[in-house]
Amino acid sequence: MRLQIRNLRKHYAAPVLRGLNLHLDAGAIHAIVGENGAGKTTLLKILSGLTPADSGTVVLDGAPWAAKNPKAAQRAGLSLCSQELSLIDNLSVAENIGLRALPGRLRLDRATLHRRCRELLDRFQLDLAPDQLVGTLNLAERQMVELAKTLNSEARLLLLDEPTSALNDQQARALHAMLQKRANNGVSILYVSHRLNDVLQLCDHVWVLRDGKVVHNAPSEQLTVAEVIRHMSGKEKLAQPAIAAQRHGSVHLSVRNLLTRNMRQPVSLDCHRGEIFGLAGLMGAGRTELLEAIYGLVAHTSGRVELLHADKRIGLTGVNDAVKHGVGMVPESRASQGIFRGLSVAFNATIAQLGRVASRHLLSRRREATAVDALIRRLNVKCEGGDQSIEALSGGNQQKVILARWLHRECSLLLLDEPTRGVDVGAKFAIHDLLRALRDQGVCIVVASSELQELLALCDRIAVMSAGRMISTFERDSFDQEKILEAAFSAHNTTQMA
Amino acid sequence: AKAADTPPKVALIMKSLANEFFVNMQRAAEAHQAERADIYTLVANGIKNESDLAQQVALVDQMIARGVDAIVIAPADSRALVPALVRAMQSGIHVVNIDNRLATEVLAEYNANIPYIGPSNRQGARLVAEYVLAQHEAGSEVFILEGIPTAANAKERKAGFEDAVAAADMALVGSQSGAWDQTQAAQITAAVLNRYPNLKAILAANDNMALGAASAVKLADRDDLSIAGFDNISAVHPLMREGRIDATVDQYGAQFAIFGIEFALEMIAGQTQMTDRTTAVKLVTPADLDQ
Amino acid sequence: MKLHSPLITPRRWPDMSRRLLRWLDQYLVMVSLLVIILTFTLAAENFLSYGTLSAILNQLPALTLVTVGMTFVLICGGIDLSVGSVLALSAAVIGVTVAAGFSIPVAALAGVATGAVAGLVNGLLGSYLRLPVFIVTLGMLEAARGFAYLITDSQTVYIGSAIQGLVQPIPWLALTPAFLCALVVVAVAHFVLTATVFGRHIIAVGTNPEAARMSGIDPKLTLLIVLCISGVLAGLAGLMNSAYLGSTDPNAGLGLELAAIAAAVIGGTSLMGGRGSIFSAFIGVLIIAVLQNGLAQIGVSEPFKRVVTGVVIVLAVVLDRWRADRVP
Amino acid sequence: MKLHSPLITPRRWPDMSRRLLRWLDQYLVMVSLLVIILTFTLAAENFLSYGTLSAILNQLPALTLVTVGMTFVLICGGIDLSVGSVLALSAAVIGVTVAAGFSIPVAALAGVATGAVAGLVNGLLGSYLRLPVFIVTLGMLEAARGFAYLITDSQTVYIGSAIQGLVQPIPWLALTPAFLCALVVVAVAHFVLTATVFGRHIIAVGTNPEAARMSGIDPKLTLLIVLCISGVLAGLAGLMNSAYLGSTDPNAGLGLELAAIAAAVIGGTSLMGGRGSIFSAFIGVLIIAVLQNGLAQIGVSEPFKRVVTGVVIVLAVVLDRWRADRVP
Ligand SMILES: Nc1ncnc2c1ncn2[C@@H]1O[C@H](COP(=O)(O)OP(=O)(O)OP(=O)(O)O)[C@@H](O)[C@H]1O
Ligand SMILES: Nc1ncnc2c1ncn2[C@@H]1O[C@H](COP(=O)(O)OP(=O)(O)OP(=O)(O)O)[C@@H](O)[C@H]1O
Ligand SMILES: [Mg+2]
Ligand SMILES: [Mg+2]
Repeated sequence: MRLQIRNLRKHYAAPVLRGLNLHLDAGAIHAIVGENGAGKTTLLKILSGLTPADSGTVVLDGAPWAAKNPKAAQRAGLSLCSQELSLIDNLSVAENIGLRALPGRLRLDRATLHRRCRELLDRFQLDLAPDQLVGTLNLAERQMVELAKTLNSEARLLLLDEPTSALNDQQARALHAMLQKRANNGVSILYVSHRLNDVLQLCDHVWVLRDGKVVHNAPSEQLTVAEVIRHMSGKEKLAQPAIAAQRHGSVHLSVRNLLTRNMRQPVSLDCHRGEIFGLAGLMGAGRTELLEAIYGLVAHTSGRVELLHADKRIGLTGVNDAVKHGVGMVPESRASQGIFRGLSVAFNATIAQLGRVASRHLLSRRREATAVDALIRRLNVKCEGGDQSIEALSGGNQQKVILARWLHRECSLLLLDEPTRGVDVGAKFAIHDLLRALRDQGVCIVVASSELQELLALCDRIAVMSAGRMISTFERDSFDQEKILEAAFSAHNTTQMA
Repeated sequence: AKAADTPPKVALIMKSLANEFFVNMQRAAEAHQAERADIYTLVANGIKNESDLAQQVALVDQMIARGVDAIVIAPADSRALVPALVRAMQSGIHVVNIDNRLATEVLAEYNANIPYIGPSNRQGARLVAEYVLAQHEAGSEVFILEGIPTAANAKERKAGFEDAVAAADMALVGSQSGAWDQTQAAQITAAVLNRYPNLKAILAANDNMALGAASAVKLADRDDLSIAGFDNISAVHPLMREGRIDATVDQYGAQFAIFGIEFALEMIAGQTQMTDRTTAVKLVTPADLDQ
Repeated sequence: MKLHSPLITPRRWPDMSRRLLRWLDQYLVMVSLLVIILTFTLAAENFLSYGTLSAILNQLPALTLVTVGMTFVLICGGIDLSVGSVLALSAAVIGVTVAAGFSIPVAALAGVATGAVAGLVNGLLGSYLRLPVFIVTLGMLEAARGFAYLITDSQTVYIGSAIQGLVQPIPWLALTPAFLCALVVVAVAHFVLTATVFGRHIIAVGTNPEAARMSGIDPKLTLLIVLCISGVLAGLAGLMNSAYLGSTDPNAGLGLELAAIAAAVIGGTSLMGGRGSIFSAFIGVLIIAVLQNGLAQIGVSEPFKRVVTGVVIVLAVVLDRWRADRVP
Repeated sequence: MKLHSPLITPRRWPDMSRRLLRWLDQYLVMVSLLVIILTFTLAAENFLSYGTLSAILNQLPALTLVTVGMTFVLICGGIDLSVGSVLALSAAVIGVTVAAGFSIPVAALAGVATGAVAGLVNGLLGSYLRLPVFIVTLGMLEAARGFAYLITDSQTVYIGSAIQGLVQPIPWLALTPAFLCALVVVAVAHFVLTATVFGRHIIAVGTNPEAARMSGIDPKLTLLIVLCISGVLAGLAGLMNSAYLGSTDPNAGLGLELAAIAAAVIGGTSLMGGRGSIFSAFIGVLIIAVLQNGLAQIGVSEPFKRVVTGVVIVLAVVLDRWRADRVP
């Protein structure tokens, strides 16, 4: 399908799209890249009928077209894989995948539904039962299901909004292979991602957005990652941070034989002050489970989690306890566990430590405003000010606000689950810098991430998990991508053989 | 076929057991039964609120299922209960109607004959209203607080009040439903007092509403007003002594059930003479309290 | 590294214990029902009798119909507080129509149509004007009751025995047409919810309306239809109620919305939307009916009845919670 | 085809009118109140009088207190259906305590404590057993009513005029102590919600309990406290009600929960939690009180009262919706 966009404009509280022009040929894969808040998601939302544009023209295969609602867009052959997943927890995997056009006139044709679902799952090498409820899946599994749902249509234009943000490299590669095949059959694809390496590998052409306009576009052979970053940020060069030498302090977090219902083996680990400790693994390896267990969100079946303060050992028993003793966590699922929808940036940033903007339980607006402004500047959050509603921010900027929440609290132990999910490269580097700065102040940081590159660049030590077990730990001087991957796969292979 | 040695079972079905009137009725019936435990056994039931007809019909069905020998019922509605009671009679149960008379035309349609024992609400209302209105000159403004408008006794009492108002040649300025409820009655009275500054008397269709009206009258500082109630519940006695409520009516509600039960026992014993009996109503004034 | 190594480790419960739990899950409500029946059988003579059965069957249809509608609405993420008043209004329409000399079928149709209109108004305000359904139906609760008083002049309207054919047992079946009709509605509704495309749409909208919209489902239309269904069923319940009483009472159905919600929740329907079962809600109706019937047969005092009802409602959800915690 | 043909006309509010709308937004509920007062002034003689004012002031306290509690609970993402019954129960306790010869202050304390206990039970079941609050408080609605009947023996209990000091106007102020108390509660509650740490916690829990938990707020404890507050206020409302009537009636407060929810929602409180204002809810109470009083003064029939009430409730939320849509 051929797509042309001319002078598209959209205004929320401030202009978001400011005369955007873009075109896409049949069978081509084009990338849209840009910093957080550049307007990528907004563009895809307009195309798929989720929100109307203010003005501008969209031409599909030569005919002007405006999407009135998602259904009309689907009928016209557009299919969106959204950034904030559109899955229904109370329906099964198969039903979710087929939801846009459930087979059967009146009676639901379960057999057809399951057959189609299994075909798709097989192609993703996804071992899920078609009748499993989506509510029981973890984030990565959900993203795969969302992708399967998007690809389960005769769409001639696929709109993919950060489809790999929760996937690891293997899964991303599997997806790319499938996309290539679709493109060869004449399907056009718009691909939004912050993973620039992937973008250059997969896509034919790259459109760089900045402040709601296309600032550069070129075939991907003519671009390098560095160039793309330069166009995205508008700055000459982003400082690739130097890797500082590690010199961590005493043990701060001590986990002994921790076990929960979903973990296969007890886990023990020590993290030091002034250390960034990474957790690597494939989807479902148990990193989220481990972090949540440390934080006290899931019940322990055995084992202890202790904080060492000076010479005191403090056993953590639950979330409240953990927060009280200076532990903070950035959850994997921003929408459901992170943000307070409909409330202001200031509310969201200060909620974990209101004591610092209040005296004796009474809030001080002035102190709140100063604190929030400082946070916005420190993290470079793109918003109109502390009073703006959080859901008006782009995904990446929402993530920064959640980080700000814990900066405001001044934690001694930070648990970060996919902290840069959906964050643009520039901001990602900024977050990395920030984490290093915190480490240098003596904060103990535990990071789980599906991007191995990120862990390699950031961490002082990496522990690898596989199928609910802690496999091995690597020191910075012995980091080895091959070995880490091997460890990540190890338990999966043995369970298969067993 | 019942064993001859088990005493007959009598079911008493009342309106809301959340209402003092019916609670006293039940209590009297239970005391009556306790003295005659060898003569009969008693199952007493009421409905959740006075207007839940379906629940009362269900109660009749349940008593049929329970296999009682007689049903003594204070029907929540004079028409809707007839079919269910006819069902009961068809399964050989004796039925006695108390408190609120079943509609004769409907009984006729089913060709049924159910004896009624109870007072004339209309007459009682007229009695108390006449006493209260006699204290005021002709042409004074009068207001009526009705019960739930669908209830038969509410309609009868309203009619009785209206009879008295007409007879005494008073000016009826309005009539609104306080739904038998204290708070609602107080709120309506407060509003009405404002609208009609010369109001002289309030006729309330039950004592709870009279209590509500009395509190609103007191807050508005209108001691000159007369208030009439109905039912003679104990909570109005202090106010009658203070002169804030002028009179009420005792219809000896506690006795209805006993009359009904005795009637039913007679029927079970084989007496077939089934005439209605009207019970007495008595005006209660402050003077009667100290006796 | 093997080529086809799964990217995700399978996590499945051992099949046996999962099945056992699933089974318990399905039948827990029924087990509770049996326990309640057993208790009353021991406590009241003649409880386990044909008479009790037919008394219960007679009072079921109205509550069943209303509960089915309520369950749909709850699963779709709404709530319908107006069912009791709509029942009264449609019963009132039936009564007035018969009194005006029309035949019973015409009157019945008019009553059901009244319910449909009330549901449609709820739906238009609640979904197309995007007002909170709770408030819209609260407004309808007041307004429909008012209209019921208005058209009947606050009188009970006598209909006559003709309409009671609906509640006369069919000789060779020992069931009444009203009850059969309620059963059919339960069966159809269960089928719609579990086995049709529209049923999936209801669950989707109730779970996450925004996500449903993204998938091309129209949440407004779905909610509108579901509120209409609830209105129609309340209208039908009005017909059943008039048939049961042989007359119509403008005070009918007071507080019915709470009974219906209680029945649905006892049957495991979530008030947050997205989860529920028509069949289990029907068992919830049975529990409430048996409870009322049994307590009346024992002849416990009104206060005590209230306390027991309250406690049973809470116990039912405790059970549901326990079940939800055990069976993932 | 022109290149710049806009497919959609731009719709943006110029700054001035936006400001006007913002202003209207804040005062819309008050404007509605004024409109209603004006209507009644034209329709009923003597409406705009000291007498009406004091009649309204006298009937306000109970509903105001209950509405404040309800608004807290709604903002925290719950609902409290038991307020009417708890009011009746605590009034009953007061009546029985006075009848047993205790002094009025002791009785008042006992009444408020009863409310607190009821709230605590709601809170423990609703938050620590994680049962749906709707159902728990529905159970409490039944159970508390039952207990109220039990302890008063279903009788209206006369308390005496001593307690009516609470509703006698303070001479130099023309306001009653009861009303002043309600005003103080409104002011304190408004302050708590808007300017304290605890208020923030309530909003956070109501918006997203999971995220609140991750931020170190205890959602269960917050909900528990809020339900207790609602219980205490319902108890206090029971005291006000007894003072108003000089006696207690175990049937008091029937349907009060719906009136309180209506008042809160008219004041812009969201039933989904997280959004609401105590002050606006108070205006909602005023609207309901003025409406009741005005309709009684005009002397319209019961059915018509119902219809008007229903329509006003729906209109209020239509207005709220309109406001939310216009003011971004
Ligand atoms: N519903 C809304 N109301 C107001 N402003 C909005 C809304 N949605 C998005 N915006 C604003 O539009 C801008 C663009 O957002 P968009 O989500 O399109 O960015 P993005 O390029 O997808 O960023 P990211 O990489 O972080 O996902 C942001 O500045 C955001 O604040
Ligand atoms: N809600 C849930 N219900 C049941 N099992 C779950 C649930 N969430 C996670 N699990 C299981 O717990 C284990 C650990 O999953 P977890 O989400 O911690 O993985 P992860 O390493 O964080 O992977 P991801 O890359 O998906 O974030 C897996 O076996 C997973 O299937
Ligand atoms: Mg985006
Ligand atoms: Mg994870």
